[in-house]
Amino acid sequence: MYRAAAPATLRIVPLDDLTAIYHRASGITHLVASPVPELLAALSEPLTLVRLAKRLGEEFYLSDGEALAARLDELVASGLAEQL
Amino acid sequence: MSDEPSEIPQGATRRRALMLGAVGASAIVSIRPALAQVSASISTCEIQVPDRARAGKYIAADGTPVPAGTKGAFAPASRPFTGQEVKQALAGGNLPGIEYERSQAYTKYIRRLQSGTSGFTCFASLQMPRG
Amino acid sequence: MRHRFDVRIGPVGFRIGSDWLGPITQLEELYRDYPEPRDGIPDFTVRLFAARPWRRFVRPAITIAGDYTIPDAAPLPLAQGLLAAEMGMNLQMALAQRRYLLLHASAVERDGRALLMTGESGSGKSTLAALLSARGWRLMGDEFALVDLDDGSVHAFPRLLSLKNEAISVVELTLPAARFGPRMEGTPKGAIRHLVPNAQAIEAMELPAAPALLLFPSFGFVAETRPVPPSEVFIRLTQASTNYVALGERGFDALIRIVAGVPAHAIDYPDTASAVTQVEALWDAL
Amino acid sequence: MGRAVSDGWLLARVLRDPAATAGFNADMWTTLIGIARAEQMIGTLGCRLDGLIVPETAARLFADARDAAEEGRRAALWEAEMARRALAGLDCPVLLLKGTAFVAAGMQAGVGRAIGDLDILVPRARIEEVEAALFEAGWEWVKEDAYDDAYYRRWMHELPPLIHRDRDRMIDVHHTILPLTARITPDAAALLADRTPLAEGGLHTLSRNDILVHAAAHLFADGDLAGGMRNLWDVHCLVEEFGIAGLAERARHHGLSREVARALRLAGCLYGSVAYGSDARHVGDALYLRRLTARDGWGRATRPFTRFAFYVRSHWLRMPPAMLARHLWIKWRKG
Repeated sequence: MYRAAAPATLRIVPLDDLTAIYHRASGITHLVASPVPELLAALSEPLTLVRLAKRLGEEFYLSDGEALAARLDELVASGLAEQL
Repeated sequence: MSDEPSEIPQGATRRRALMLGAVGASAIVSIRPALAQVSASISTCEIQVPDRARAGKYIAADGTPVPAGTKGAFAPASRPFTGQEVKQALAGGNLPGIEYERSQAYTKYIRRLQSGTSGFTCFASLQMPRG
Repeated sequence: MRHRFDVRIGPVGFRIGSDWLGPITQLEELYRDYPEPRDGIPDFTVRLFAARPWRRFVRPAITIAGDYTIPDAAPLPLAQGLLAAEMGMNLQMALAQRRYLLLHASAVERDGRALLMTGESGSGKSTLAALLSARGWRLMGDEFALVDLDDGSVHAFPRLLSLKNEAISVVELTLPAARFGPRMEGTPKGAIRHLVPNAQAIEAMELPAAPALLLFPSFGFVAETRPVPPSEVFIRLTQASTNYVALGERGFDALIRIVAGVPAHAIDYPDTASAVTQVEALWDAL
Repeated sequence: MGRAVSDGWLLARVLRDPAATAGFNADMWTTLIGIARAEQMIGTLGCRLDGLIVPETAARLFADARDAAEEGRRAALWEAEMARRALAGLDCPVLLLKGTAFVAAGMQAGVGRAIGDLDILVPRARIEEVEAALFEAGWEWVKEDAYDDAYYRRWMHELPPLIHRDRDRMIDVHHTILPLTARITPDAAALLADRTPLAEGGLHTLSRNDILVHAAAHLFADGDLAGGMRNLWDVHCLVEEFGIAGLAERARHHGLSREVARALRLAGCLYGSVAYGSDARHVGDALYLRRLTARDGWGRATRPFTRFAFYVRSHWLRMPPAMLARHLWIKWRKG
């Protein structure tokens, strides 16, 4: 299961292709590209990898499901999401 | 996804493709502190000798960058030094894999780094008091 | 300590202590028109001292320290005492200033609006600031621009401008009447000579200005200007700021305000004359 | 204030009684701020003086110091949280130590405190697993040289320090609170067994009394008293907040009665902790106080001979004589 940091702890400011995110819990600023903002939105409630893919599929075409796990690992490493 | 349109319920807006990127790629850059960070990394920050602005210059025995090929001066370092290596050199040790005189010259150069040059942030971060 | 000099530069008060009289005398002369720290309480302390007692007299070498210190910083010869003091003040700002977002940039003002120029040393931001001040711009500072965390305005920090190598003669020719410090040869950055900001800069140093244009100059290329996209401005400014991370969310707000509100251009220039032309052209186009 | 002092005592008296700043002139404020910064207690001072009438310039500096402490607190708690996430799978007790524990538990001692590395305590038997899990989560060695590394592993009470490759923050993983070489051997099992759970997240702190024992051990049986004013302020706050019921027995159990008693006396002398024998000064206390308060109004370290004496003493306490000789010899050869 994966869960994103609570929305209240995130300041999300789209700049151009990139989005600036200030994470209140860590005090760390992240500059992120798609799909990170979309993943954070989808993970506002805890989801398994499979359910997350399904959830995203309702809204987007997933170009490459293979990379989804890699993006999640990045999110977890950055602290923007937690693996439960 | 040739059958894509049929997947869209009547009246639904066209779905945007979500680019997940390559497995090896990175979608997050976390901002690292510049000079002010007190406990900046001493294992990950690096110092080039000389720095990019003076790339190719040789380093004289007193640490000043001089034109390439200057007699008695040392060629640029083959790789950047990590903060930890520099810290040990500053503490009187030797930069790794380098003979004494060359290490001394490089160390003098690093000591001369001033604010504004890339290496200075690293150099300075080595010296901050740790609470 | 034996000798002491207190001064306020913009909103920031300093106390400088020295084992030697020389640097203090120079500071008193060059900063003679500057005020004292507010309430007589300096924000920061700088110490210039001899690492070993005999080093006060034998090949005197100045060690730089203060409230916030780089212990192993290379000592400077006594002849470069003024430089040591300036470095000490910059160091306190870089390490510990947190009332403002600190941008490593030069700043000039016209009509209450500020032009910021940021880049690594050697990018010519000091020289450009000096030349623009000769053309009626108010000099706000050549080292740090202080961005107010509450309203985003830029506060002046008009310390002595430090001119290096070729820039020295360029500015000496442009500002023959200006006051200069001693020319110091063989410093860590080559020849350095300090320029005293003009009366206008000192008198108005209390006045903040709204940032209106942000430039990233780089020297030694064909004249060219290009707009810089917001995300690149954001990254560049986090790296040009010595205290962005330390400020937390307030720093984020201040930075976003600049990125969203201030047009940004990179300018390459072959010589300072064309640089001034490029800068003022961009300014007039605002 | 009595006579005008311009060493650590000035800071101590103001922390003890903030009202003592009434009538301070500019130079006294400047001296106080210089000393507090040098002792890394400016945040603590800023919080102590919060709400008092002070000159506007000083008030701004103290507000800045409180901000800095708040950001430091945020960063320290985040490091603890990331360590918790990294070790969650191990089902192994993880205790926060020192400053991070104070702020995580919301203790008085943590208010405004400067916090450096993250210090955690884990069972010695689990330390390899912990090390592996931390590597997995992005921590890596701060490259020490071979001698230092061997020295740590053989003799110290902690792993060589690790640093996180992205966040640039260090973590010290301890399995007890004193070097294995020290003449005193605290009961590490008891430290772990009597841990206190933190509200959320599965992290713990030492028991209240063990926190005091640790502070005393760190100060007198290990360190050279660098940062002593801050550590004794910790002791003072802990005593004021939690009292000392059962402390003497606990100290005796760990073999640290002398150190704990001295910590209480000196905290009493400096900060006026409700006097636990602080009025009955012992031989040597005066020398400790002389070392602890060795600062001048420019923030400079003073009394070099006293400082050096305590430096040598700290090594003497950490190592058997023969090993100390070898240690100093190798360090000397390495320059």
